[in-house]
Amino acid sequence: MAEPPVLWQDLRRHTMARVALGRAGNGVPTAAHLAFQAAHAAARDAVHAPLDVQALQDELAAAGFDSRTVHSAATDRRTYLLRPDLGRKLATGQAAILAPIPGCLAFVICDGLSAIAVQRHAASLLAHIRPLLAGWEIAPVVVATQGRVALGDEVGTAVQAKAVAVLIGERPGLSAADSLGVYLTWEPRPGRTDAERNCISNVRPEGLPPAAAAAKLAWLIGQMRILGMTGIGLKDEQGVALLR
Amino acid sequence: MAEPPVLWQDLRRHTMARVALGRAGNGVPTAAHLAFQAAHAAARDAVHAPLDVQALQDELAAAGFDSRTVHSAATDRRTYLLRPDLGRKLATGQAAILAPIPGCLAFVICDGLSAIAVQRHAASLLAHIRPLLAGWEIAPVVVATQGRVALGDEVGTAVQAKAVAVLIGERPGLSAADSLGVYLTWEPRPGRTDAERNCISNVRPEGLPPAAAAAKLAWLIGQMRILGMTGIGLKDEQGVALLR
Amino acid sequence: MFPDLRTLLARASPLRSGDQLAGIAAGSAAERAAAQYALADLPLAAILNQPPIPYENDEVTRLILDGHDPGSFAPVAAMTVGAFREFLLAAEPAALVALRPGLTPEMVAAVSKIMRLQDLIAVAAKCRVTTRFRNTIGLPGRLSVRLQPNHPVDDPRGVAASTLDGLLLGAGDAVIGVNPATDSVENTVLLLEMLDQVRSRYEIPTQTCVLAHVTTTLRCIERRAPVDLVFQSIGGTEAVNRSFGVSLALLAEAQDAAQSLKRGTVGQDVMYFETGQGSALSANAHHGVDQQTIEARAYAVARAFSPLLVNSVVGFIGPEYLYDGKQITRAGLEDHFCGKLLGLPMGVDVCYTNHAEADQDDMDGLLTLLGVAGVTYVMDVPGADDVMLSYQSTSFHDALYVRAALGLKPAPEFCAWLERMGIGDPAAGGRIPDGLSPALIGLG
Amino acid sequence: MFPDLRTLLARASPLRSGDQLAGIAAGSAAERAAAQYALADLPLAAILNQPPIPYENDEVTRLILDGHDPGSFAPVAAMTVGAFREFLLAAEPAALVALRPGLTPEMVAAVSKIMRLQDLIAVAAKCRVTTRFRNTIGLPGRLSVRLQPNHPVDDPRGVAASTLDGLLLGAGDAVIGVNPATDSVENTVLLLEMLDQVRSRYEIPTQTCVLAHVTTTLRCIERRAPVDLVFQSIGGTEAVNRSFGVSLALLAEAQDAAQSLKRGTVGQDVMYFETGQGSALSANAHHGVDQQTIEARAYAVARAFSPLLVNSVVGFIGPEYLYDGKQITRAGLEDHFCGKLLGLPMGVDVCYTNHAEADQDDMDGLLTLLGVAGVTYVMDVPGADDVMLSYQSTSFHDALYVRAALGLKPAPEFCAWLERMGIGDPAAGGRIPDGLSPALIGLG
Ligand code: B12
Ligand code: B12
Repeated sequence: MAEPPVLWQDLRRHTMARVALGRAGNGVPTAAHLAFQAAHAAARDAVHAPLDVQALQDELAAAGFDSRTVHSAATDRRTYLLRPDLGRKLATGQAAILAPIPGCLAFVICDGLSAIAVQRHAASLLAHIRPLLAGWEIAPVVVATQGRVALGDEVGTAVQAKAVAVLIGERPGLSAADSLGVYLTWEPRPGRTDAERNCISNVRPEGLPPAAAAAKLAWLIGQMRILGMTGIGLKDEQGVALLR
Repeated sequence: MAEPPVLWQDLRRHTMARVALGRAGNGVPTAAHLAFQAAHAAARDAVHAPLDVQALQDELAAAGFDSRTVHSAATDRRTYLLRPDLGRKLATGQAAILAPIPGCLAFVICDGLSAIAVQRHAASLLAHIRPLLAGWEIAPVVVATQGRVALGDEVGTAVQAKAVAVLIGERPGLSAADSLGVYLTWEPRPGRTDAERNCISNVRPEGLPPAAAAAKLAWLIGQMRILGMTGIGLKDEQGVALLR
Repeated sequence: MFPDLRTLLARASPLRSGDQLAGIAAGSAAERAAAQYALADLPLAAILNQPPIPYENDEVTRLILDGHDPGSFAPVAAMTVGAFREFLLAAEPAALVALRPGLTPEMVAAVSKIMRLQDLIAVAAKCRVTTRFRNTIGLPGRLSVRLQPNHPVDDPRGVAASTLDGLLLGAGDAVIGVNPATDSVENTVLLLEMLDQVRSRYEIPTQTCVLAHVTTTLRCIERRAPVDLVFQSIGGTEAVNRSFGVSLALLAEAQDAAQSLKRGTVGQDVMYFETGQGSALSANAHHGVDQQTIEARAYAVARAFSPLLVNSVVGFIGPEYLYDGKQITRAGLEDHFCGKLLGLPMGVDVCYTNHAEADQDDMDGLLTLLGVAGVTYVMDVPGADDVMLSYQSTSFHDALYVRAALGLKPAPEFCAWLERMGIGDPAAGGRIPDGLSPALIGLG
Repeated sequence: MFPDLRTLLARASPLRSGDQLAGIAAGSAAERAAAQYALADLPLAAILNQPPIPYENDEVTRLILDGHDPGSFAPVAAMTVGAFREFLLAAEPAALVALRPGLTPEMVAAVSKIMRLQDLIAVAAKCRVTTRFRNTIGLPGRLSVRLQPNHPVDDPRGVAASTLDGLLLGAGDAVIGVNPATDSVENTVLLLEMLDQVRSRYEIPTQTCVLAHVTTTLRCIERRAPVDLVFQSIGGTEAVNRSFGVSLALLAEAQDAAQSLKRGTVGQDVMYFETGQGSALSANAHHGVDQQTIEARAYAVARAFSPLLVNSVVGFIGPEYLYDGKQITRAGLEDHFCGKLLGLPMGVDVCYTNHAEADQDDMDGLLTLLGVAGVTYVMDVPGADDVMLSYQSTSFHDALYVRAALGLKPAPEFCAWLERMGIGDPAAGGRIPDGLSPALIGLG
């Protein structure tokens, strides 16, 4: 164990949070203020960065996943931001693209609020989880643009999946614009509430790395099959130590 | 003279201002608050009401004025509000419509910020001033849409006027949305500053009625011709009593 | 013109994106003005008699109506909403306290809709609500702060570092409360133990909390983890609470469990709730009622459990409910007003996300206005940047600013502790006072 | 990246429509952030040496540079803009007073661009500026008010009625000042006489003013009209002042003329100036400089004439310069900060027009924030509706609100007068106190 910090700024060793900024009167020093402003500008841009669907599909193919693309009923980014109801629905005709595979496990990748997150970590997470899913038939991965979490319910219904895992870009923050969220839903169908899902959050190298997230998701999927449910009835009791 | 007021609310006899509202704690009573909100909604609508050009031209014709229509370089209302520079310029090609009448007196009617004001009072003001302008050759009245005060400088240049009077809708207020302003400029040409103009403001029945405004404008026009200038060098010294 | 109370309330609401999304907002400023006129003329009694969500269908409505006290209501029973606004502006603070059990959230929401920001501020400033666990929160002249030391993987050292940073800047008297990245029981227990260790090693007169789901916290209590407060997100309808996985019965169970631990020293207010306009609509659980009225109903849920802390997360949920700084500001002051008038120890998470049209200037404005309105507490994250939840809330520095600008202090017990530890002197040259040695809390 | 100081200042400015109209605003938030970094690294001395409008071409630049005091500048001479911000946040009030003659408006504008609202508030609150004519304006714990009793045709009875309404609600200690609808000498004299009659009949320790053009006021002085204060709109360049029909020489002449009347009792500060972001651009007199920097330069004009009162008319000019409530709020706090730091008795006309995207909530917010920032005075029109200028400013009630919310009082002499007259008791049942009998001022 290193020397304990005696200087305030040593706290920075332990977290990426903006600790030990110093003070100018009661305010933050100029450098910290400017860095914050610049990060805000970058995060706002990240919200609007589009998903390169083809690149993602190529990566999925390289990892051995077949994929399909769909889009939600939200036609553009502004609509997406103001109309979550549309982001939860497939655009007309899109459900027909998806062939039913009764009882399968479906993965849906949604740009969500950060296409960057999805671009960077979605394929990696799937590549890591693949070996851990013995006994499941896996539907072709659905890549959805302008999607919300609940879009997985419509997709899951269309492919007649037993469960759906939605990989979605979380809102970009000042310190990380590439955080991925994973939402797992047993017997997906429109009308499921969030109390009936489980969530794995902050998936990214400086958070929960994709490999560890894959392990956790696999654990949840296993428990889900045993309990026959997801949501508040399914508690994550995988050892914490594994992740640290 | 009536009894002097002893009750606060009697002050209302003397002004249309929102006096004697009463108090709820330190705030305004609910009725006054709601009336204010409703007036605000109405005033905002008034800003966007369009000018009925044909109706105005008909009225001008009935008062014996020939008229021409032009529009400024601001293409729509939103552009007009954000681009005063465009509201001061004629749209391309518009200057050519106006035939020069060297040494004339030109009247320009602009919708400005209140088409309602112009619609209600502009023709009336002109009808009243007509008999008072002996000795002036009067150019056909120019009806301009999406115009600012300084548009008169371009129009005046085009018709080679000795002076231009711009009748323009003033910003709608909560208590009056039909207030007309008149701006008089000697030897108009682009680049004139506001210090080189005279202004008559609040022309409306509850303000300075069009007939009185016409008298004042005629007085200013007379003085202007004597002094050979408008602006801060030309002080309005017409008797006040006349107006009360 | 307005078929029912629900519609009238929606049309009279100041503009916000969530009501537009729900398709219930007024179509124009003129329509809104007309609705406000109609609403102002409505008797409070009519609101009591016409719950916007029927009694039979919703346990929140039943809670509201069954708990209504006609005696306390009597002084305003004959008033219209418009007269009620005038009454509130003119009333003495004591009269407002007496009124609380007689008010329903719908009455309070209704009157807020015809109030300007200054009305919301002036009336809220007259409402003080005091609560207690290990210190006293909500006294006049005080502004408390939740220290929010989140970390993307709940690393205990990272959380401890942010906690210490906050303590060194005077934060943490409302609660030291972590949002867990991982909602597992084991992880939650680990964080609870770490926070309790920090608190006890430094002998801080405050409380700690891990904001896991209530069912997770219940399991932690079973495992004898050091649970000071039970946290839960709640909403204003039975259906939205169901989508959150909670019910009134579950909350009551959790309150009992936490109180049975008897960990409070100066009081036993053990519940901590968060709310926020839009969550019911998001869960399609709004019954066509506008989001601000639903939000006020969430306060009726909260007050049934005498919470230590309640805050709206106002700008957190997203631009689909509150579009920009203006809507966030208005909603923040509405929420604070409604909560206070109903008798809650109301705080506000003065915040925004990067997909909303807002920035630090908007937050500085709202924070200052809430300070003038007497807000009970605000959040504090290091440098205003929550590295786990990915949004911007107020920072330790922001709290220093607003306390200095308005002459406000932390809770008295916490103030004394800050003095004792020698905290707050920026001239100390960046050395950490001995009493707060990081080694004590395992930071090596 | 930024070719010159002018460009750098413009790109670093927080977004506003006027700079977009001028084509000089940053094209994106990222560009703005880059400019703010560059600006923060710029030495203050570089700003002094690079006036954005050349010395040769502009008498305002000459006034600024000729009046600059290197001795007062010394403590900050070696600082960058970024370090200057930190210095301001940490400084004691006295240090800020000593600095005034060493600061140029461009330095002050530059630092404001890298400050958040809370910085603008916190620093301004440390700057007190006291001025005197018939009472003392700007003391700590005080907030003064200009009573603005405008009337669409300058009817003396109408003006008197609004004046009395305001006095009954405690307004008028900064000045009782009428904007004349008609800018004629005769009309101005008539109004001056009426206002002086009201003031002397009621023995009010305040000053009166008719806000006619300075050349008109000079003629009134020649005619021996009772002129307390000389009003004039001013701007930050020689050219915009020319478009207003004024020059530094003309203002000096007017100051001399008014001081020669010796009408002040406790002081001889006789000038009253209004300014506002956008006027220079509107007159095409901005030299490619951003509107906020030009505005700060107007304060350099003002401080040369030791004014009794200076206020920005912030939201008055229109949405082409300040688009919405957010831009108006930011600009209002910038203007107040810059004026105060340069040593002016800075007030703000907290206002908006009906073609801007703003409403009463925005004004409540700005008014409250300015109150916290220690604004010297605000405007007051009956019911917030100026029936002559057609815009909404703060009302008598608004001033009551903000004084109560923040514990602020009118100027001491005026406070004593209010007491003496028995004003301020809403329980008086709407009867006008005898001492203020309307008959005394010709209201029959
Ligand atoms: C916004 C948000 C909320 C909002 C939801 C807003 C809304 N629209 O209704 C509110 C404030 C209501 C909320 C509540 C809760 N949340 Co939440 N929330 C978030 C946040 C910040 C962003 C979500 C997002 O952007 N999703 C992506 C967008 C593109 O898709 P979306 O379809 O719009 O998002 C939906 C889901 O995110 C869902 N949702 C939100 N929270 C949670 C939590 C769980 C467990 C589930 C299954 C779903 C869910 O709500 C949205 C609408 O349906 C995340 C953190 C993050 N950085 O992602 C935490 C997060 C997902 N929430 C979390 C938690 C714990 C909760 C609560 C359980 C807290 C509590 N004790 O009550 C509650 C209840 C959730 C529920 N069952 O509904 C945790 C989950 C931890 C975990 N690994 O399980 C996260 C990761 C944050 C944290 N660490 O504290 N939340
Ligand atoms: C906005 C405004 C201003 C703004 C100008 C904003 C800008 N864009 O630059 C500011 C605050 C700078 C201003 C200053 C002054 N104003 Co002014 N202003 C107005 C106001 C409220 C609205 C104007 C408007 O909407 N016009 C219509 C729009 C559609 O056209 P526009 O082309 O955009 O408007 C131009 C003119 O209005 C011009 N302008 C503005 N004020 C004045 C004053 C005079 C005398 C002239 C000739 C032109 C002028 O500025 C605009 C841009 O060029 C009017 C009152 C009203 N309700 O109309 C008073 C008003 C016109 N102003 C008035 C006065 C007295 C002045 C000052 C002389 C005050 C002083 N003592 O310094 C100064 C100097 C004016 C000058 N010579 O430039 C008086 C005129 C009285 C009279 N009958 O002569 C009015 C009627 C208000 C009043 N009663 O006090 N003003």
